[in-house]
Amino acid sequence: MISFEALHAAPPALTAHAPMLLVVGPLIAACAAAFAPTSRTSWMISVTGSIFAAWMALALLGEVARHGAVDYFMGGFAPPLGIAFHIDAAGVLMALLISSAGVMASLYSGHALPAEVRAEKHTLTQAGFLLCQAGLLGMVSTGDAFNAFVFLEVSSIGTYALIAIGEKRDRRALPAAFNYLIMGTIGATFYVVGVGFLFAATGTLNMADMGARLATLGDSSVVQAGFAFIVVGLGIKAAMFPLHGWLPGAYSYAPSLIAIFLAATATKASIYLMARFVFDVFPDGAAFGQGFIAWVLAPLAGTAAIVCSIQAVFEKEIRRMLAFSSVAQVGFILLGLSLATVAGASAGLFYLAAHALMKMTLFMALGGLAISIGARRLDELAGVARDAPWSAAAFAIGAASLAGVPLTLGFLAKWRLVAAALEAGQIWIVAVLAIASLLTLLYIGRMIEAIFFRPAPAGAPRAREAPVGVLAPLWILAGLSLWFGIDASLPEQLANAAGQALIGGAP
Amino acid sequence: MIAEPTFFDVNLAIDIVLLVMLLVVAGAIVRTRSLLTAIILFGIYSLVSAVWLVVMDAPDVAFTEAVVGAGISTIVLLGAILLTRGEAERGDWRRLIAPALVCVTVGGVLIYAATGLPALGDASSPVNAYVGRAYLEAAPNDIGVPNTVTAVLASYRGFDTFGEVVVIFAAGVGVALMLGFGPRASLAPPPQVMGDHHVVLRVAAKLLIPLIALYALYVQFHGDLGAGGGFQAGVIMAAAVILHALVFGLRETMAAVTPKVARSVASLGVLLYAGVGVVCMMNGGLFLDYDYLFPPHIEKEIPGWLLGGPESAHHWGQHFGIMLIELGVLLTVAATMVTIFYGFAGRSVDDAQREAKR
Amino acid sequence: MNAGELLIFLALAVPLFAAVAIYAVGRMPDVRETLTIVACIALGIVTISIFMRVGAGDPPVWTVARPLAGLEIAFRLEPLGALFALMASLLWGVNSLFSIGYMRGKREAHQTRFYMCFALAMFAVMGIAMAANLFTLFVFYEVLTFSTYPLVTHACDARARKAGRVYLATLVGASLVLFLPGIIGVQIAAGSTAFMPGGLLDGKVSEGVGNALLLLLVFGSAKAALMPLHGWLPSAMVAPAPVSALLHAVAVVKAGVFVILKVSAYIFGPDLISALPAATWLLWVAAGSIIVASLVAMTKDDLKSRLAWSTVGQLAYVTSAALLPAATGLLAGGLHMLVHAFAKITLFMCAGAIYVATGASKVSEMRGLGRSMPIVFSCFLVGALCVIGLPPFAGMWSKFLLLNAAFGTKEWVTAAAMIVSSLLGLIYLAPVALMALLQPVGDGSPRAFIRPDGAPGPVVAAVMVTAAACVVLFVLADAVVAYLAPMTGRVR
Amino acid sequence: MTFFLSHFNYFAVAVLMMAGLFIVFSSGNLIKRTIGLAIFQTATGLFYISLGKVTGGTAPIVVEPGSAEARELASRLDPAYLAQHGVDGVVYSNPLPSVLILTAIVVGVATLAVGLAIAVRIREAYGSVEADEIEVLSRVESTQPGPRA
Amino acid sequence: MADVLAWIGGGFVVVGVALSVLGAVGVLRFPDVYTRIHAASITDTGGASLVLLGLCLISGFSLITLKLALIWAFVMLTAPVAANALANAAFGSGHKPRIGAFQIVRTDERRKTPRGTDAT
Repeated sequence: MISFEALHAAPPALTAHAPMLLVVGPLIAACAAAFAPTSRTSWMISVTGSIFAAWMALALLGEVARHGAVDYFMGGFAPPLGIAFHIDAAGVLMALLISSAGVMASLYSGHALPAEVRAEKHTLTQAGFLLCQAGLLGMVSTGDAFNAFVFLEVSSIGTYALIAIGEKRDRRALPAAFNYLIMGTIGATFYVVGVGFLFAATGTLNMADMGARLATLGDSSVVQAGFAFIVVGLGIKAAMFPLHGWLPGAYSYAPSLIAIFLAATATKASIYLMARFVFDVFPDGAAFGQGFIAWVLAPLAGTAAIVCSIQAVFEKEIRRMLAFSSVAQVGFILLGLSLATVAGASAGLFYLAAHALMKMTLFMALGGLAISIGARRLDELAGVARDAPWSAAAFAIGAASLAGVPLTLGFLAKWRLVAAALEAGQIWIVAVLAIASLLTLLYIGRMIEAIFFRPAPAGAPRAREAPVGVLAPLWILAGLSLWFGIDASLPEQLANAAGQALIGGAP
Repeated sequence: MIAEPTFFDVNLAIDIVLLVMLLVVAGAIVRTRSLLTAIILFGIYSLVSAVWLVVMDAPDVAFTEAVVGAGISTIVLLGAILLTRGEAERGDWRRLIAPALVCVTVGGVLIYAATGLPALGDASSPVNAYVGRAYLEAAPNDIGVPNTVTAVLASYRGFDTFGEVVVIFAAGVGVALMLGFGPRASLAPPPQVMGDHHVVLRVAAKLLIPLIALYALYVQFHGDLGAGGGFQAGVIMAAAVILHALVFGLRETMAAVTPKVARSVASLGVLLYAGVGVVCMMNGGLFLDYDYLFPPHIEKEIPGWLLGGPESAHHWGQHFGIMLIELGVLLTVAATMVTIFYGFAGRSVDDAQREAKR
Repeated sequence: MNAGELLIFLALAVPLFAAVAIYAVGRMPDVRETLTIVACIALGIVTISIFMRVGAGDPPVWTVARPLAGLEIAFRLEPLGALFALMASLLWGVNSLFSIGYMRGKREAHQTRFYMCFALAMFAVMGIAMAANLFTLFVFYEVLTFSTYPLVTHACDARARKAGRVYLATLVGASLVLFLPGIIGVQIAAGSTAFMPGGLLDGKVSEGVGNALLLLLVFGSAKAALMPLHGWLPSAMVAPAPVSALLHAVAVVKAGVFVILKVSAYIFGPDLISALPAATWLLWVAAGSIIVASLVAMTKDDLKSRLAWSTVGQLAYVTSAALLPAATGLLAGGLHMLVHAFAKITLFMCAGAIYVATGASKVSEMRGLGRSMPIVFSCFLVGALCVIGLPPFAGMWSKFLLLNAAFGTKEWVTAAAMIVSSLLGLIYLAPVALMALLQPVGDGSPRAFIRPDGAPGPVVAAVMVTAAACVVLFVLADAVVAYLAPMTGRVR
Repeated sequence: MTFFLSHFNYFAVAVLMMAGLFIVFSSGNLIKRTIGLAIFQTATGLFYISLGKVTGGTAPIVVEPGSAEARELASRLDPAYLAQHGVDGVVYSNPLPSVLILTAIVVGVATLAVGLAIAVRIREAYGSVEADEIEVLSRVESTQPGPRA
Repeated sequence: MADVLAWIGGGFVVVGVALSVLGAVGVLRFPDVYTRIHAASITDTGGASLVLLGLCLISGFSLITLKLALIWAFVMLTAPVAANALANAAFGSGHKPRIGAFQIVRTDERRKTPRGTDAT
């Protein structure tokens, strides 16, 4: 066991403000990046900003381990009057995840961006990237329902344009981005309406306060509607099964920098926010809540896991494959959460972290491979392993992890999910997981076979091995999935604490 | 519950009439197929809702709605259809079934919920009895700003506003990324042949632009006494620039306010806002806690007659803080709106063709 | 790190290091193959000393890591494992000898990948042999699957890729859908997955759960090719002969039955097994697949696939041995695993030798070839008789013990199936050699060598070694059984 | 009837939201979709503001207690109501919804701008802003390889 | 006295509103751009001025009067200019008046306002 209590990552003066700096740091960096004279400087700024955020997240990790949860009152006004940041173990997990993903992506972008985005747009791209990151960090760390909406929009509006600039490589990025904008905005607005109903019922916006007052209210039509709107709204942002239409396009055509970052974090933040509402804000044992989890959330998640895996199997374009698999994996995560037990929640969060890691590896490796030959379809990647062995190997590791091959993190994640489901006595979930994993194996198999065991077609463009600047973060990620596959005590500990915080205590 | 009859009738009547107008306009937008009509109707929609907001005792929101909905949104929309040239096609009715179903479901849930909501104007509903009332009671002592909305906006929930500014900034970044680069059209000044026709416009514009800017500043600084504030002021300021561009041509305007400058000012505004927060932090307060804006020894130096007498001494921090962040809002909003306008006005359809070929 | 841990570490590190080194020196074939041989010898030494220690009664133990709370990657040797490790490492040596001759003789492509994956496969096998709990075992079991996949698709043509797909789909599918839930079930039922003499689950589970777990685990280890999960084995025969020889006579399939033996001996334990009805059902399935496999084998003209089908049958022997409600069954199973390994690898290598020398792969083409390659075919005969179970070959003892156990526990179905299939074996294996040796060349001239000097030297040498082993084991059988005795969990 | 009148705002808001959503989903024209989106968001604003209205209240701009204006405002209401809900003798409407909706409006215009910008680029890349035409044109894309770096 | 003024002011307001309504009717009924512009600008100037004047009388003399005066000044400044610009644009893009039989005198053919200006 690692003891996080002893972790003092930052000087106390900073640690005291870490919850705020976590978010404001990247924001300031974003402005600076927009100022920046050259693309190089903007890149350095973005790396610095991300690293700063990660640093603050580490500092928070220690704080939370010591005090259970950290509250930070913006402007010195205690809730319900003021806006409070509330970060518990789960929040720290998410913050760490997002910020470290940001670090990796920004490191990677140094070499990948020039290939994908016009030079004069680099500074603004980095700025948008930092904004998106800050927004997500704000979402997971705020304790105020409406403030969460603001940050949701910060991240989204940053994202829309960033997806759209993928047009340089594939003009389908534009409609994809527009579609995402429409769906995302509807989702966000639904969320606001839902919050409005809860606001009407409780008169407060602070999530903890809301929870407390709702518990006394019992359920009324207003509360139920609020629940429905919030879940649907966040469900859209989280690509919950029937509402995932926007995701494949958005992930497939965005510049790889963005694809990497989104795939690792975007849906996760919304999932986490939704989980907080379902488990923390809404009164425990409220009939509609339980019914929803048992009869809507879990079945939909199961369907997602299977149907979208099948879509991935029959998909021709490799990035769309990965995108569909992302939707399926969201299903996995939600299945874990829908168990509504501590074990289930921690398994779900564990899987969430693991999935972020492996999807980043895959998209990053793919970025390295595909950019140099401009491949879109799977068969265009035939035999690239010969020309770019390192990227291909990293891809293989990520894929293995996704398929749940032992000695990788993915395997342990699946193990925990199945174990949690068996403990909760939900055999059908085990079955779903097994079948979905099998399908996962199918499309992973297709990719690996194409990349490693097919001869490159004659006259096909030769891939170039990715530069060190890309390989370094790529192999850090791949190495992590291997290392955690041997000894996962670190993520496990985080996930357990997070699950405890999510199910066990009030927000 | 119906509180107080005589009042109830009059205002409710106006309220309902305006809402019915809104419904009619919305219906017209649904039905119309010409985008231009739709946009004009949308402008009307915003204006009517602005009036409605005044009736609902939300002058700040009304102001914003008028400035944004009827102002900026309309300009942007017009710019957009100018560049896209589209009439919405008439869809086959079968393709309307699914959307209709979705909407009916949503509406059903909404109405179901609405039946559980407190009556309009219920003073003892949770919303009005709990936090909202607490603001009204606490604000005069905490903040010392007459306009409670500004107090809440800039101080209690100042962080929300910070986020709002960032959103605007993000929008600026987004539009710049989309339209800010690549082929630039020049919204040329009207040719000299027609000078005789346009002289009126020019003169009027020369007259108006300074007034508009002045008015923007008034709105800015009047913000904590009455309706108004950085956001409205920013949009008005931007309107001045836009008017200049429309009358004297984009090239001249861009020479005066270059896109790069606009973008920099936008981020400068955000930095100013964040900076205020950080200064408070440095002085030992929490982020955006304006009471710590000045260290005590400086606060001593501030002459008493500022901000109405020494008895309100502890409000200086709040006053200056709000002033500064509103300034930040002004800068960001104005600069971003200009950037957005540049983005749309800066392109033209022939570029579109050229790019389409590319 | 004490001596035991060091031994285990070496047993894993040698093949792993070999794999890396082989990849590194891939450009220079001679260095590469010398490396392989050196690694084989080194591994042989290590496994032998492990074997000794186990025999001497202080089995090496090493706990490597705890991925999750309650899960350990740990190793502990016990007789069966030690035996398996020894057998695998020795056969790896022999087989490498053979492959060098074969691959050079056939001028195959991708040789570096071939040797590397071979080494990796051995790494996995070592892990399986030494695993201290189901979790570790599963980990290496999967590693084995994935490291052998490139060997199956060695040819890289459409047919090979198809075979590879079937291979992966069946093995990984079974292990994900059946094996993994089974293991997790054990974990939840018993709180651990460690192998315990006398059975981990003994007295811990209700009959229903016991049945479920047994079915999951036995069918889950699809490498044992128990019908209906046997499809991958014949189709994987597209791989070159050395691959078939090692993987489908030694590493993969034996790993499968080894898992079943371990599960039966250490997870359920003889008592629980004899208490569970599922064991009986499985016995019937095994009996069925014994018969069916033999019948199918008779119809095959292609030598390698005939051997493959006979393998399916022989594996079912071991499976039923593991499930017989008698402790002696386990011993018989262990012995048969060993013996069949030597016999079957002989047969496969002979097939390879014939193919590389004459290009003949069909039984019908081999009539009279014995005249030109007597050694190879007599070795083939030895292997065949050993598999069939005639004295003076080791196969006799294992079958004797098996039948003994079957009769002793009144499992008439199993007993009958074994007898019948032995007779069938007499019909479909022996004649191959006999026709080649005794009959005159059929219509047409004797088939010319496609290589001037017949089968390459290393190939023949390898064949002779294993054939000899079949005879030697006839003598050592009792010693082996005595060595395995502790795994029954009782003093004998 | 009284119930209907006193809840009319909410019903109207519901209908407005439906109208907005309907435009978004039914129209194939991207520009019109953004308009629908804007209507939808504005309707949300109306909803919040309706929540914050207080009968007999005035805009939440604090008037000097005891000033002529304050007395004038107070004179309109009956004392009991005033005493119960007033702050320093004046009844104000709720400032909080106004604040929230100010933010929401800003977010709305931001979305609108970005959305339209993307729509313009779509027109430039595809030569159309009709969803189904874009759909058709996109199919071509998936069959051909992308540009190389 | 005050309520007398109030009554008069009310009267002004009513007249102004009526004027505006007439203007609206005109916009709907008149045949071509120019006449419609004419109707509309009547509404802007005449109607608005009357309403403002009425409001001044009602509210009595105070700061509000000044504000109303300012508003009136702005209306006077903007409305005619807007109408003029509109007419220019219409004329420039070649709309012919329907009423009155007179020719448009085209000084030259190159005269076209760029499409950027007339819509925004």
